[in-house]
Amino acid sequence: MTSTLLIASACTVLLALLVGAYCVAAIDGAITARVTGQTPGNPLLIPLQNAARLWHAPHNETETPDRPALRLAPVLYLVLAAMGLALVPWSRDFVPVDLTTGIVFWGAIEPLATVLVFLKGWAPNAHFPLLGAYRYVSLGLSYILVSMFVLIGVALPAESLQISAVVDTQAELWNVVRQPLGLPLFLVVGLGVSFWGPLNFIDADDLHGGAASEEAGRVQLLWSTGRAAMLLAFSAIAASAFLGGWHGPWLPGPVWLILKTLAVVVLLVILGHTLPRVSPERFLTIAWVILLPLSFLSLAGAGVEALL
Amino acid sequence: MELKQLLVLLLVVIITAGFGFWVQHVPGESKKSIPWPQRAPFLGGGQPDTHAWSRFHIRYYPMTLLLIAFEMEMMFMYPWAVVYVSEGIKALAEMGMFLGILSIGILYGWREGAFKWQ
Amino acid sequence: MSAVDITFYINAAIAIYAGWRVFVTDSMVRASFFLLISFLAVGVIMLLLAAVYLGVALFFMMAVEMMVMALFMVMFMMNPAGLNPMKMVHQEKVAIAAGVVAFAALSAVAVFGEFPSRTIPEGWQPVVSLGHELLGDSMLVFESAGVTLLATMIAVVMLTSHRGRYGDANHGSRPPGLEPGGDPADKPEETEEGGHHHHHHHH
Amino acid sequence: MAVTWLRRLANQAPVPVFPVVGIAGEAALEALYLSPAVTVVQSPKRARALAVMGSIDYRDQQALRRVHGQVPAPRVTAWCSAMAVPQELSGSAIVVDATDQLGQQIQQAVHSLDAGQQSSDPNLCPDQPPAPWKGVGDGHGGEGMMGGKPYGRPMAMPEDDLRDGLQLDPLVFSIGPFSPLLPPGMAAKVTLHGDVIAGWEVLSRPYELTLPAVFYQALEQPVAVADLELARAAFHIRRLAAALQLNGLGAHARRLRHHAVELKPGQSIDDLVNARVLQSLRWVAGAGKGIVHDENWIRLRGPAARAGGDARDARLNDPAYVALGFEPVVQKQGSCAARWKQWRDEAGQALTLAAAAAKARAMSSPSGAVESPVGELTKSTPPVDISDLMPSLLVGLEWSEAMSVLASFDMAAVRYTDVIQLQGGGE
Repeated sequence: MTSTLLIASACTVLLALLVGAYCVAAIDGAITARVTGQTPGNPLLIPLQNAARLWHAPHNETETPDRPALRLAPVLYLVLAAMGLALVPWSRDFVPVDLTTGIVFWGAIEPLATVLVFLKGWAPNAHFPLLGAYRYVSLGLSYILVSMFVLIGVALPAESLQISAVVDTQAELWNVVRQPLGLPLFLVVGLGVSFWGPLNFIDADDLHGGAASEEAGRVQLLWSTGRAAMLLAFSAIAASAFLGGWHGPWLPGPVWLILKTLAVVVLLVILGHTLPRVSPERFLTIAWVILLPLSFLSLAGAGVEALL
Repeated sequence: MELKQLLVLLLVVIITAGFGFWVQHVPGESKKSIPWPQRAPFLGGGQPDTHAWSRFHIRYYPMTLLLIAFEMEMMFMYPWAVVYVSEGIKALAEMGMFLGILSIGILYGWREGAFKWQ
Repeated sequence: MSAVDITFYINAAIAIYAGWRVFVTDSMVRASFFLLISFLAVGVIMLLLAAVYLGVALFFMMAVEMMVMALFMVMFMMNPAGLNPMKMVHQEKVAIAAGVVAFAALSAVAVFGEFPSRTIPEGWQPVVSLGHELLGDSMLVFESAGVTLLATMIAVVMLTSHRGRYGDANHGSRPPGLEPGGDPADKPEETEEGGHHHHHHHH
Repeated sequence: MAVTWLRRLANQAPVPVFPVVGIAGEAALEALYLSPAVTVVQSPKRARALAVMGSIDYRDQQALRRVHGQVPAPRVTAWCSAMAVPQELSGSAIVVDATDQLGQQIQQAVHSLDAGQQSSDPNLCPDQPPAPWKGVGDGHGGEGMMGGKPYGRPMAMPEDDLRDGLQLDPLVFSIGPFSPLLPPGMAAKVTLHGDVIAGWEVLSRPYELTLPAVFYQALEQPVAVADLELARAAFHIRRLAAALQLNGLGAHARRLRHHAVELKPGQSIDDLVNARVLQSLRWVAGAGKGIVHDENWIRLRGPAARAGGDARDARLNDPAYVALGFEPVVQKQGSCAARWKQWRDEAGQALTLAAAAAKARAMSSPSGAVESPVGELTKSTPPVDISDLMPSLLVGLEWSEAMSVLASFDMAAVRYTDVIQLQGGGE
C-alpha cells in the first residue's frame, strides 16, 4: 500500500461519511414529506438549512455537567461511525481498512456506541436525559448478541472474519437469500445502534426528547450528524454482509455499494416512520426470547448451508 | 500489511475527531457564561428536589449479568466460525452442544423472569 | 524509533494514566470508563503485537463489561457521580505494599525473563490457529467452559432475579391455582418458607 | 461573505419554538403546529423562541419565568394572549393577535434578532444557583458522601423500592405546568424508583379546556349537525396526533394535524391515517394499561366512558341524530388503547354523520345537553376535572407506559361560564 493509496483511502471514507450523512438526512426529509403530505421546501436543501441554523444557534449547558463526557460523547460517536464505514469494501481492490477481524471490529463498535450514548445521557446531570440513557443501555446490551450471531452466520461460508472475504462469497448468491433470517434481524440492530424510530429510547418524545432535551446548537448538530453517519455506516455494513456489497452486473463496484447502502437506509427510515416506539421492557423480552433464538436458528441454518 | 490498515484507521479517527471538536468549538463562538436558570434541568416549569445523579434502580440488571456470561462464550465463536467449514461436521456438533448448554441458561432466565423489569 | 514504537509508548502512557485516574476520580461512573480507556489502550498495544483477534476482542468485551460495571456503580454507590468528594482507597499501607511488590515482580519478569523473539511467519493467521485449537486439543476445556458459564448464568438469575416463576421471590413462590383464581395447587403453609425447591414436582 | 451566505441558508429553516399553552391557547397551538415557519419543540433548551398562548394562571407565573429563562439567549418571546405582557418583557416581546400570523412573526423576529436589529429578552429569573452553597471541601459542597448541598442541590436519600426490597434513591421532581407531556397547566410531583412511578401527586389541576365554539353555540341555538360533527372529528384527530407523536410517529402526527383543519364530510378516516399505523398504537407501551376501576368509573365521561363499554351519549336524545340513525360506538376494555380506538372510531363516525347531515341539512335541537368531544356539556354541569384519578392509575407504571396513559385521557374541566359570557358580549 503506497502512501497515496493510504491517503486516498482515508479521504474516501471521510467524504463518504459527510456526503452519506447528508444523504441520510435528505432521505429522512423526503420520506417525512411523503408521510405528512406536506413539502416544506426543497428536500435537498432542508438538511443544509437545518445544519446552518444549528450552526448559528446558541448553545446550552446544564448544572454541574460531566464536561469531559459531554464534550467527548458526540465526537466519539461520530468517530465510531467513521471507523465502521472504513471497514466497508468498495471493490475487489479498494478496501480502506481490510482488517482480518473486521466483523469482530464492527461487533466492538456496537457496545462502544452504547457506552457513548449512555454517556451522552449521563453527562448533563438532568432527569430526562438520564432516564433515556438508562433505558438505552437495556436496548444496547440486548441487541449485541443478535448482531454477533447473524454476523458469525455470514462469516461461516467465508471462512474468515474479514469483511472483504464475506463479500467475495456472495459473488453468485447474496447472503440475504442464503440466510433469509439474517438481514431482518440485523436491521433491528441497525435501528438500535443509531437509535432510530421504534428503538429511539434515548431521544424519545415521551421524555421531552430525552438526551436531546438538554442540548442545543452545534452539539445538537454534531450529535444528529453522528446519528445519521452511524445509520449510514450500519447500512453499508449490512449491504456488504447481506446484499453482496460491491458485486453486481454492468455497473462498477462502488456504484453498486452506494446503491445498496442507500436502499438499506431507505428501508430503515421507512421502518422508523412506520413502527411506534417499543416499550423498553418489552424490547428486552423480545430481544432475548424471540430475536436471540431466531438468530440461533439463523446461525444453525447458515451452518448447515455452509456444509452442504 | 495489517499495520498499514491500522494507519488508515488512525488517520480516519484523528480527522473525524478533529472535525467533531472543531464543530463544537469553532473560533468565534461566543463564550459567554450560561445563566443558572437556563442550566436547571428542564421539567416543564417544574423543579427537581435533588440532583439527577443518584442511586438509580436499573431494573434490567439480571439481564446484564446474563449477558456478561453469554458474551464470554461468544468470544469463542469467532475463531470457531473461521475453521467451521474446514472442520466440518465436528465443528457443527461441538458448537451445537455448546449453544445447547447455553440455551438452557437463557430458558431458565426467561422462566424466572430475568428479562422483565424487576 | 518507528511509528509502531511511538504508538506503543503513547498507548502505554494512556493505559497507565487512565488506570491511575480510576482510583483518583470521585465519580464512580467516570472511574468505570477510565478503566475502559485503559483497557482500550492495552487493546491497541495488542493490535500492534499482531494479536489482531485478541486486541479487538478486548475492545468488545471491555466495552460491555465496563458499561455493566457503570450500571452497577449507579445502583450500589451512594453518590455515583462523585458530587461530594470521597476516598476510594482503603487500607492504604497494605495496598501500597501490595502494589509495590506486584510492580517489582512484574518488572522483574519483564527485565529478566526470556521472551521468544521469533518473527511471525508471513500469512500466519492467529484466528485460524485459535479455531483449530478450540476444536482440537482444547475441546474439553472449551466444553467445560460452556458448562461453567451455564452454572454462572443460573447462579446469576437465582441471586439477582427478584421475580420467581410464580411471582415475587420474597413473597414465596406459589404455583398457580388449578382453576383460575383458585387456591394455589400447593399447600399454602409452605409459601411461608418461600423456597423454590418445593415446587419442582408441578412441572 | 461566507458568513452571510451561511446565515441566509440558516434563515430558510423553520425556527424552533417552545409553546407555553394557557387557558384558551389551544387554537393558537394548533396554528403553530401548522405553520411552516416554525417547528414546535419539546424542550425550551433547543428553542429560539417562546410562544405564550392563552392566559396563564397567576399561580404559574413563576413557572413561566423559569421556562422563559430556559430558552437560550438571545431569544424571542411571542405573546398571543389576553394577558398583559410582563413589564420586563414589554420592550422586547412581540405581541401577536392573529394566531395564523404567529409562526411568521416569530420567524421574522428571530431573523431580525440574529441580524442584530433587535436585542434579546432580558432574563426574568436572577442568575443564582438553585440553592446557596453549603458544605465544606475543596471545590465540592458536602460533608461525607451524601451531606450538604453540593453544587447547589441536595443529594437524594435512599428509600424502599415499591417492587423489590432494594433500598435505592428515589428521583423526586415536579413536572409541569408547561410540560408537553401533561395537559396545559397540570403540574405533578413525581417520585421515580428506577423508571417506575412510585408517587404521583397532582400539584395543580390542568387549565380548563376551551372547546370549539360550535359546541357552546349548540347549547343555545340549533346548529348544523355537519358542523358539530366535523368539529368533533377534528378534535379527536388532533388528540390522536398527540398520541402518535408521543410514541415516536411524529410524521404521521403532523399529517393528521394538517388534515384536521380541512376535514370534509364523508372523508374516510383511513385516508387520513394509515389504519395499520393506528393499529400499531394499540401495541405500544401502556396500551393495555390505564383501566379505571370501581367507584371512579362513574366519573369518566364521553369517549372515555364509551371506551369502557358505557353507551351514554347525549346525541341519542337529539331527534336530528336519531333521524340520521346514530348509534354510539363503544369499546370493551376501557384501557388506554381502547380510548385511542374510540377516538379513531368516533372521528370516523363523525365524518360519516357529517356527510349524511349535510345531505339532509340536519340541524341540532338544543335540549340543554350537547355531547362534546370530551363528554356531555350541559349548562349546569360542564365536564369536571378528573386529574385526581391519575395517581391511582399511574403509580406502578413505567414512565413510557404512564405517558401513554396520560395521553389517552381528557382530564381537564371544560370552560363554560366565562365562554358563554364572552360570546354573549360579542353578540
